[in-house]
Amino acid sequence: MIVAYAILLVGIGTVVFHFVSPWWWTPIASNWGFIDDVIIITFWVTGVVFVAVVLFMAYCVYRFRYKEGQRAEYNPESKKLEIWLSVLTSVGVAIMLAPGLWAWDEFVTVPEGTAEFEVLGQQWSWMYRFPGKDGKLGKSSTKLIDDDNPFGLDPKDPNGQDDVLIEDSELHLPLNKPVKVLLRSVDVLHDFYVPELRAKMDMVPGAVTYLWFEPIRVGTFDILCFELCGTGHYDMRGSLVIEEADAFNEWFEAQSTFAETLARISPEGEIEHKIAANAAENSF
Amino acid sequence: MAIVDSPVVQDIPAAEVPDPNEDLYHAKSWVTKYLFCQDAKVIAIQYSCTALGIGLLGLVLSWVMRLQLGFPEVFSFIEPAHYYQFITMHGMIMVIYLLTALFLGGFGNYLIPLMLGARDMVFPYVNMLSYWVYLLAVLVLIASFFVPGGPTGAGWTLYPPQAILSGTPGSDGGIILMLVSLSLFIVGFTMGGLNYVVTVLQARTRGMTLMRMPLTIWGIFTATVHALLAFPALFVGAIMMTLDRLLETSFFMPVISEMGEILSYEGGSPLLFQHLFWFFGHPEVYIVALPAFGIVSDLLSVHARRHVFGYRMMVWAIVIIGALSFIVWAHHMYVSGMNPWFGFFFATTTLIIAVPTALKVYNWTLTLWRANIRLTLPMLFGLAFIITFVNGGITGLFLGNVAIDVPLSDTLFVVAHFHMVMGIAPILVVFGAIYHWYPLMTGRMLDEGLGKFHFWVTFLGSYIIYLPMHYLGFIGVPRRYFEMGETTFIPESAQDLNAFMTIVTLIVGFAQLVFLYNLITSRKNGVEAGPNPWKATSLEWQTAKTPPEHGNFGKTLPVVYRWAYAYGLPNAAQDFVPQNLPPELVATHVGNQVPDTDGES
Amino acid sequence: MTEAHVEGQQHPLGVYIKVWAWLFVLSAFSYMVDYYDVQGYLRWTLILIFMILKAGLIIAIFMHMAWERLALVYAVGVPVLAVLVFTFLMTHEADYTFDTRGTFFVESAP
Amino acid sequence: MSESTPGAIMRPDGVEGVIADWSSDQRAFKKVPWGKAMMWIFLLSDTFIFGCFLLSYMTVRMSTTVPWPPVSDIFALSLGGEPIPLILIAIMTFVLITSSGTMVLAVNYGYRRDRAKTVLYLIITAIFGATFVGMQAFEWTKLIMDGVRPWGNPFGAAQFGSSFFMITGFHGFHVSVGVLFLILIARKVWKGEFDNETRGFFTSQKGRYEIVETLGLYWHFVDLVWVFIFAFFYLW
Ligand code: HEA
Ligand code: HEA
Ligand code: CUA
Ligand SMILES: [Cu+2]
Repeated sequence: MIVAYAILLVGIGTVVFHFVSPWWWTPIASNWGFIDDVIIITFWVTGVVFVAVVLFMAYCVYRFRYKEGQRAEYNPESKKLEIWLSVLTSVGVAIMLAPGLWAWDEFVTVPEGTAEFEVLGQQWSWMYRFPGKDGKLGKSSTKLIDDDNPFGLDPKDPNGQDDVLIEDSELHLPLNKPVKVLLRSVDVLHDFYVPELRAKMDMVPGAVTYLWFEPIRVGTFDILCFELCGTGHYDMRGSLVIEEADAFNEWFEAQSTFAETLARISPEGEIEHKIAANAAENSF
Repeated sequence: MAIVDSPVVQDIPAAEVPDPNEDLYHAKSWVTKYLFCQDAKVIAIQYSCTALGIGLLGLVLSWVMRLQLGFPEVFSFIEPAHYYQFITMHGMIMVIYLLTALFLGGFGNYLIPLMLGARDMVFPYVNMLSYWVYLLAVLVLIASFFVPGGPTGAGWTLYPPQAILSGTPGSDGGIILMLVSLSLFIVGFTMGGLNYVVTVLQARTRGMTLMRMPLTIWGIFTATVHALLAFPALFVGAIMMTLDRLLETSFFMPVISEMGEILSYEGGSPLLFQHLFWFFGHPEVYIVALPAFGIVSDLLSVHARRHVFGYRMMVWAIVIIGALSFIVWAHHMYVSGMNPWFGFFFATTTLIIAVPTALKVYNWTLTLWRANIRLTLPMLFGLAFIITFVNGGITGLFLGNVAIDVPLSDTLFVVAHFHMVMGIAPILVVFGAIYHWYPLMTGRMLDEGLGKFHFWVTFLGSYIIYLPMHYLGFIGVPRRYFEMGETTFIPESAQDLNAFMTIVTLIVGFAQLVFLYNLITSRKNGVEAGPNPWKATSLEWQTAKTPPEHGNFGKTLPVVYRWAYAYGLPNAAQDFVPQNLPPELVATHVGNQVPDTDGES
Repeated sequence: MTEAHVEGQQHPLGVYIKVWAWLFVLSAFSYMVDYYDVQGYLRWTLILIFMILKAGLIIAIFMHMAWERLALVYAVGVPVLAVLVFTFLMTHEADYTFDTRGTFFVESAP
Repeated sequence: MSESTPGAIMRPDGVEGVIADWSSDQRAFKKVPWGKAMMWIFLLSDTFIFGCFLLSYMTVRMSTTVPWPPVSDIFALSLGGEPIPLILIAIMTFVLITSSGTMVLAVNYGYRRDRAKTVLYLIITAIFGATFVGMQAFEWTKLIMDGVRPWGNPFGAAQFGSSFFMITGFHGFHVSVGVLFLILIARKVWKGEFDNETRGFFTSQKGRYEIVETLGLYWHFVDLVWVFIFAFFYLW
């Protein structure tokens, strides 16, 4: 008896907790609301099954509890029932899977003409790089990294000269402009995640990964590293400021380019300052 | 229904092989009888005690971790590096050295020969070696706590490059000992695993067809096959990582600039390790789950006094889950930066696995339908398993559905998922199984009162630890964070919840000590169990003596006439019919055991 | 060759000698592929064909698989598919890595 | 090839036979002794190990942007002035195949209870095996002298050396273990331990001629793995 009530209580308690708990999504700030919707769908499908299973168990424990001399029913299997259950479960799976795959397709397919920028992770800080007027990021190599060239950019790549380098953990992005984030790491695995954006991806040394999103809300958000990357993992933070285009441009103009940093290092050195004649429309 | 219907017994075919092990090897001295013993039952107990012992260490580590999470900055002796070493060791110990060893080395060794009507494993000597190599692996693991730099803090997933670079704690000696210990574990396990598999396939008694085996054996058997095929990937990964660490080869290591210094590596692929690890890792979680599936089916059936519902479906589900779990591994890597195309493939296979699993859940509950349920301790643990497993399995569906995993991956939601489905559900089965088979192993019952206390505290306690943890995951609280520090998105109340979880953890932990006390004292003081106290049908309860002696059965091996679930047969004299009760006696026989297996008679 | 099933696996020596000879020949062929410097798809196809033939002969005759009951053959053969799936997927993974490297990185020493 | 043993039922063949065997009692692999069943399952597990080694090698080779060294030139050997590509490897391949051939003869004579010939062929197999390992050692030495190291080499991608040493090393280890067991078993056969079923010193299980076949399986497997290594590492 007590056991049946306890099971009932656990089932009901779980549902009640779900609805009254103060802990839920951090309000979203990107275009990935659809992911949240898929979660809600999943909650309904699985929640119904969970409640059904628990209630059924509670009933069985109450109704068929031990009585001396009583015999259980002998009825080893029922094909019909099992087929029905398989079909229903498969339908449940399909209802969850279809929107999930659709959302994934959106997630990995970056729309044409999306502006790119790069996030560079290293133990245990963040840096960012924007393409200059030409809209193109220069090539890089971890081997080229040194104090004067923390991004490891190729000085010979003309695309890289006007790249805007931000050696600071604060990142600014303009509102309502889709961006593709290229993720690069120089040492170990890291992961770029802003909970409000819902999009995350690991950064893998020796490769470049990506994600994309469109900021839809102004604000300042935490950037966290979400892949265990050593002792300082928990302390690898940054901040993301999403602001109106004007404010963003003001911030952006104040940053220096690769060529400028090179020039600062060797003022007398010849630096070819190539700016693409027609700036691509996908630049910042 | 033909296969399972027992009143109409098909002919028991004549013996193809006469009792192949009747000339058993008999130990000559104390050392070979109790220490270097080749009897599977003794090896089983050695395995179990070692596994529970090291599990206790894993448990203590979890308390320390929880103290840090619940009350950051209070325990100043816990430094970030320590914290990472603790979670790594906690995860690794629990998954591999406790659960894998306990289910396969412990329960497998004890139950396979007994439940199949064999006298021992097929290669007792290799079986014995298996335990000693396992012990060595455990010792090496423990040794890593004492080397300079301490044990590795790379997370139980041991991802390179970080695992072997200096930014991670324990990258000097710790990681190497970890890899060595894992390799030893694999070697030792392989020796045992070959025994379990061959015993199941080739050493069953007469009448024991595969489709009459108790589900316990099916679970352990499939898990062992899994392990034999999945551990190689980890083994290879471990070797390559050892080479990367010691010889500076570049299997997993691309060009790396660590703290401003360019290392000598070039061109390797960190993702390769992740694939190898999860090609092992996902089957591994089922290695932990399948024996639990099997055992819980038997616990539910025996104590509900009813047959398992849909036995054949249960068997096929185990086999299908087993097969599928070799092609779902990359669901742990949705956000690892792998080829994006893989997401579609792995999400689909992952969710398909839910269908056979769901059928198992349905069949467990349907076993309770119109049963005659005795709320004994094993039954309680069985019921609790179903609830926690469904809860944890369902959250697996969130994670498996690739797009949803994007925000949830590496949050506490994942931690909650796998504790519910692995850290609680199978652990509950372990407890249920111990309460169930302790009388067979020792001849005495465990104390019921202490057991009830243990059950309620453990079940309700761990449920309320992990249920709310999912919601912290939704907020976006990351896993493997030493402390959260200042954030803009985590409310104050989250920290209160963390403190609450820590306190409950300590209470649950206390209950485990009560269990340990029960385990030790009942050996002397427990109520005498007598033969077959639970009135079960399977062969392990039909031995001449309780606990069974070397050679398990009397002069002749039992002959099996039916499946292991003949409970509540309408025309039988009592509500259970042992597997080896000759058909002509079904209507008349009363008693816990079948008469003529009583050894010397 | 089924008549000789009296005690374990006994087969006339002739089969073994023939297979042995074939293994020599096939090995020689695959060596020739390299010796005559065949390149491109033809090379890979030839290597694979000779490899599969050799492996097949060893498994079937030397390891007696051809005479075993199918129960054993399947039990050993089917799980190997998992490795093949793994390998297949890893070709795509490696290609993908290679592509990102080519796109974003320069190959240059400091 | 339905076969009948006294007292056993007729067993169907083909796929039906699979079902019949798997649903029978006592044993799923009919007439397969425990040792042989164990060896097959072990080899399956070992296949996964070598499979993982080879696919790891494939992955690193395909993902590095550094060109792969010219394998066939590196393994060339000058015989009489002219460098002949891969010649040593070719010889090693032939040695291993030959040993496989002698092994199969040993198994055969074992079943015929021909003690002397069994021992003879076991020993010959062991000698070929040892020769193979010796040539492997020579190969390693040569490569090391050419400057190939696990962590790098002058010819191209570093993964060439690491994969080479790791894979051939692991294979060579298998061969060496095999040679040891060949000698051990040859000794047992010679002493007649399989004829009078002497119990093993450690295992205390009876000696039987099946053990020769079990060992044979292992040895052929080692040869089999070499077929793949030859194709994928040396020729590809
Ligand atoms: C015993 C161990 C165990 C088991 C059984 C499972 C079962 C499952 N797991 Fe879990 N998992 C782990 C242990 C386990 N897992 C561990 C240890 C990790 C983390 C490792 C780490 O990173 O450290 C992990 C992580 C993990 C991830 C990666 C998360 C991430 O890191 O981002 C994913 C993603 O797909 C996943 C999915 C699943 C799924 C779909 C199942 C399914 O098999 C579940 C199937 C069960 C059910 C579905 C419930 C029963 C069904 C019903 C009652 C019917 C209702 C269903 C429908 C209507 C369809 N798991
Ligand atoms: C089976 C596996 C298992 C088990 C049982 C547990 C049990 C527990 N685990 Fe753990 N845990 C893991 C597997 C497991 N864990 C893994 C794989 C990780 C990931 C590591 C990583 O990130 O690398 C992890 C990580 C992990 C974290 C996350 C750390 C982080 O990411 O920052 C936390 C935090 O709360 C935690 C807490 C606990 C607690 C409180 C318990 C328990 O206290 C829960 C309640 C206890 C019980 C139900 C009793 C258990 C009984 C025994 C262990 C037998 C003991 C023996 C005797 C009594 C003789 N665990
Ligand atoms: Cu960077 Cu964690
Ligand atoms: Cu998984």
